[in-house]
Amino acid sequence: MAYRVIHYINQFFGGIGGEEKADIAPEVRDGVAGPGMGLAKLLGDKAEIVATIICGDNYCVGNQEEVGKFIVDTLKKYNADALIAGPAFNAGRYGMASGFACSAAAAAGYTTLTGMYPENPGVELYKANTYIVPTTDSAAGMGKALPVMAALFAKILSGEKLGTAEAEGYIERGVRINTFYEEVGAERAVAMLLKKIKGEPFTTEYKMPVFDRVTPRPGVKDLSKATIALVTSGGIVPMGNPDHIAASSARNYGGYEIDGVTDLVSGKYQTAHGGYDQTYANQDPDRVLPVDVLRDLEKEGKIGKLYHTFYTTVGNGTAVGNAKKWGEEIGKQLKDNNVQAVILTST
Amino acid sequence: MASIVPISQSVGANRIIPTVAIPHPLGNPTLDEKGEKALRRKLVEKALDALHTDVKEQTVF
Amino acid sequence: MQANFTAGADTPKQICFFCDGDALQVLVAARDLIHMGWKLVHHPLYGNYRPHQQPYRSILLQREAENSGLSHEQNPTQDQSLNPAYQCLAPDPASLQLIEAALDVYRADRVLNPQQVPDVMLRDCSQLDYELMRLPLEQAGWEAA
Amino acid sequence: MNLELHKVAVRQLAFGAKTGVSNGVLTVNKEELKALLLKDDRLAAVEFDLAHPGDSTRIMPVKDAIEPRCKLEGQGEVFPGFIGPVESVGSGKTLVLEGMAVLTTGRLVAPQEGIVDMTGPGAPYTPFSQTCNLVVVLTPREDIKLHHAEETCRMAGLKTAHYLASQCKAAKADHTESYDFPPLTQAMQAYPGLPKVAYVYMLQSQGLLHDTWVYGVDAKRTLPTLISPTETMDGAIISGNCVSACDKNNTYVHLNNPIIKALYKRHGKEINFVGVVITNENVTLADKQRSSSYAIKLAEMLGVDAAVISEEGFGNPDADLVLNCVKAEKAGIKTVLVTDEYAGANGASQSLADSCQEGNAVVTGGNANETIVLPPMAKVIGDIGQADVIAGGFFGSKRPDGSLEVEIQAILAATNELGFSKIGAYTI
Repeated sequence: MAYRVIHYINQFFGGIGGEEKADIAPEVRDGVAGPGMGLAKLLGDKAEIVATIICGDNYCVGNQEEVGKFIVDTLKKYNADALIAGPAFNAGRYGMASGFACSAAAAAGYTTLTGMYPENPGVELYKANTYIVPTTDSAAGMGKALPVMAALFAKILSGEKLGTAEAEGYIERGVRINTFYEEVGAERAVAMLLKKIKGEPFTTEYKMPVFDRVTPRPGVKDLSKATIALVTSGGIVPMGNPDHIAASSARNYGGYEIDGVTDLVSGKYQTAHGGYDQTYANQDPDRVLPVDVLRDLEKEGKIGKLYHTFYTTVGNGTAVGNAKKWGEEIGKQLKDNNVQAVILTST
Repeated sequence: MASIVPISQSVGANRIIPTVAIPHPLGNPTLDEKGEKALRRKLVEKALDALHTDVKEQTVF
Repeated sequence: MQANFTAGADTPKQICFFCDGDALQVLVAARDLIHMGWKLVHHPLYGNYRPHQQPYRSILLQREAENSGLSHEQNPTQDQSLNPAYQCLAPDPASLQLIEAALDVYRADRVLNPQQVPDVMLRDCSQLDYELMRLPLEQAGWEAA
Repeated sequence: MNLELHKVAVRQLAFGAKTGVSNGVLTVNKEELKALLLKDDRLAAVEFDLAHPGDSTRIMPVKDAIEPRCKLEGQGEVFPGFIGPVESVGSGKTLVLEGMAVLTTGRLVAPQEGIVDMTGPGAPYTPFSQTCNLVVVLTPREDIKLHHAEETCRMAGLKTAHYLASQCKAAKADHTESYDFPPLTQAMQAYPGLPKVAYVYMLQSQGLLHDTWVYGVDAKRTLPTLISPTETMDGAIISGNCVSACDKNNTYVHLNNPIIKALYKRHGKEINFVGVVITNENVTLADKQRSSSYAIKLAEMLGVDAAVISEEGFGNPDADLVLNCVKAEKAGIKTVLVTDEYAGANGASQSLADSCQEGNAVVTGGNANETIVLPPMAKVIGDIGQADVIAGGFFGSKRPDGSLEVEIQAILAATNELGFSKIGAYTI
């Protein structure tokens, strides 16, 4: 008896349109659409794609409660057993939408799987909730992605116990699963110690989280000609926090124009950061983001220019993967606009 | 520019300027406005000096 | 936390805040104090209870007596800037790392609120919290009643 | 120092006229034992019950588990400072009733736990589903302080275990194990080519219901020190620990420390097991710095190449585990850490409340937050009302059909941090 599966794709792969259609609400069509055809063939008699949900990436990311309900209702309506989404490759919002769709279905007890490029932000956000198969960064890799997704999906559906990410070919989800080993823990510990003493390779049963190193850049030769940008994790945002950057476990960052602004004053700027007493930053946001002093230095010719945009997020329990991703994106923005140096302030 | 140097070191920052306190890294509410701006200027100038300097490894200025 | 610890002659000037709400509020108040330079006397996750098992949490902090930075009645989470005695010293890195780790644990779990707890358990939890705080209080100069 | 353990196998328990063991059956005279325990007037009442592997029986909340032992020859008596005098133990001959355990239960404090299921899905998570259990149901007097109530229950368990063993001194051992622990001068020269290994044995010491005793001394009040592994086999270390069931070391696992067993197994073949350093986990930061530095200094004085470090409990002691690890590795001592994890019900949260780069070799007893449904049992011994306020469980963990939905944190020794069981975890 083939498992009944719903396939989730975005407006582009659903043939409705590109960026301009990213705001369409979710709709469902019987049978397969887009990459679903390839998947259906590969799944063969093990599973049948009974319907396809097509939803605009912006709509999904912006209306998660509604889209989540739509997905679960569709799964119920079609009496489905599982949901497969994407693959999204390196499309950021499509990756987040696919991850979210699987997350919503998994929360309602359904088996789920999707596929995307390992650097896609959707991975960090949703890998704990669903299996994700690594794909190339562009749709050119569709031919390679679908067979891997179909094979793993069939294995999960069959209820077979999965091994580690390395063995089965999915992205490590960082989820700890209990198991009963051959030996008692004490034996495993002493055996591991012997390998460590002899310098032989061993696999720790739990990896402590650690950070990597970056090689330092050379100094800026002439500051009086340099454009300097301000970036902060202290959460300084325009009044009202327009991009709703969360007080902890932030999911986004903001970039705000400060041309003509010579001082951050209370009532115009505030802090969105939930990790410290906000009194002092709200009284004078310069205490976190020194715009006033840098404007003086700019006027006195000590620095070439204060870059017109400052970037900000809330560094409070932020997922490391997200912070890394944003750092790369902001860095690229500044480099493309020939900024020579950045002052990073944090609280 | 951060108030807890060991944390900046552990995450791999290469040029680190220790600042005043977490709730107000570049200020101090107990100073008057002029005093606080002077403090902030001193810290930012230290940051510019650090940007100007070549460093081979993580350095606290 | 029952207050039958008496302040000895050489007990440093002490300020006691009771936070209403749950244990998470206690940790947030302690964090704000640590940002101002108060140091933890003990690990904030003392006791082997999970956030959803023990409604009480007490945090003992200390700082040199003369610039406690707080007037007696003030609750740390109220607006500090009105307080002329506001003093900020560099935060102690160890205390900061421990309170942030504790906040992570409490944010990742359901936090038990005293109102949700039957009286028989409330009395025992209060007694246990008091017992576990005995050693830190003694080491900070309080004599056990 | 040499200790022989004379192990008498017990495969069945029964109540009867005379306490004694013969061909695997331990008979217990209930009245005699009750009279012994009720000498402590802080006990209002005591009852006994039996639970054998496979019975449809649940015991909860279990406070401590103790293996019956007594000295046959040699200095002192087991459980020095409580049953025996404070004389040093760990040499001579000791009788062990193997295959059984004394489990103490009864109401002491509301938030209190420790489930042992003798059958069903919960059984594989606790070693005490495989032992024949004499369950001592204790009711301390209402009008005494919590301190005294805890002590009364702890003493009752130790007295019962010692009483049972001392009634079987004449029994012939089914097998004997011999453990040598020579003076350091000899130990250091022995097996010149083999790496010297120590065991850093962290003892829970946070306060009432979180305490451990060494020769009757509260571990909170001690500096780290050396102890012979054979002393632990005579009960030099006993548990006053009721929280939390999955990763507190009850007296049984102190007596049968699996890390000591694993190190002895390789002693003289692959390693030179030169010593055990016991240290504590006090809540104050000053004590954490003092004890971790002192303990690792002792390991350095022994000149060891490597050490196994085991933690007891979670959260607060994670800090001590990291301090011990960092200081050992900085002193050139290679370490393996044995701990357990609180990675959340979905397994995606951070397992420990502290971490260090030096901790690159870790063995764990699995994720204590894994949820399990325990079906109703025909018989429950202890205080079933506990289920609702059980640590690890949550309100409403008892279902209408009588089954319990709890985290394995509530199951006795489920994620034991000495590595007593085969349980562990891996990352998907």
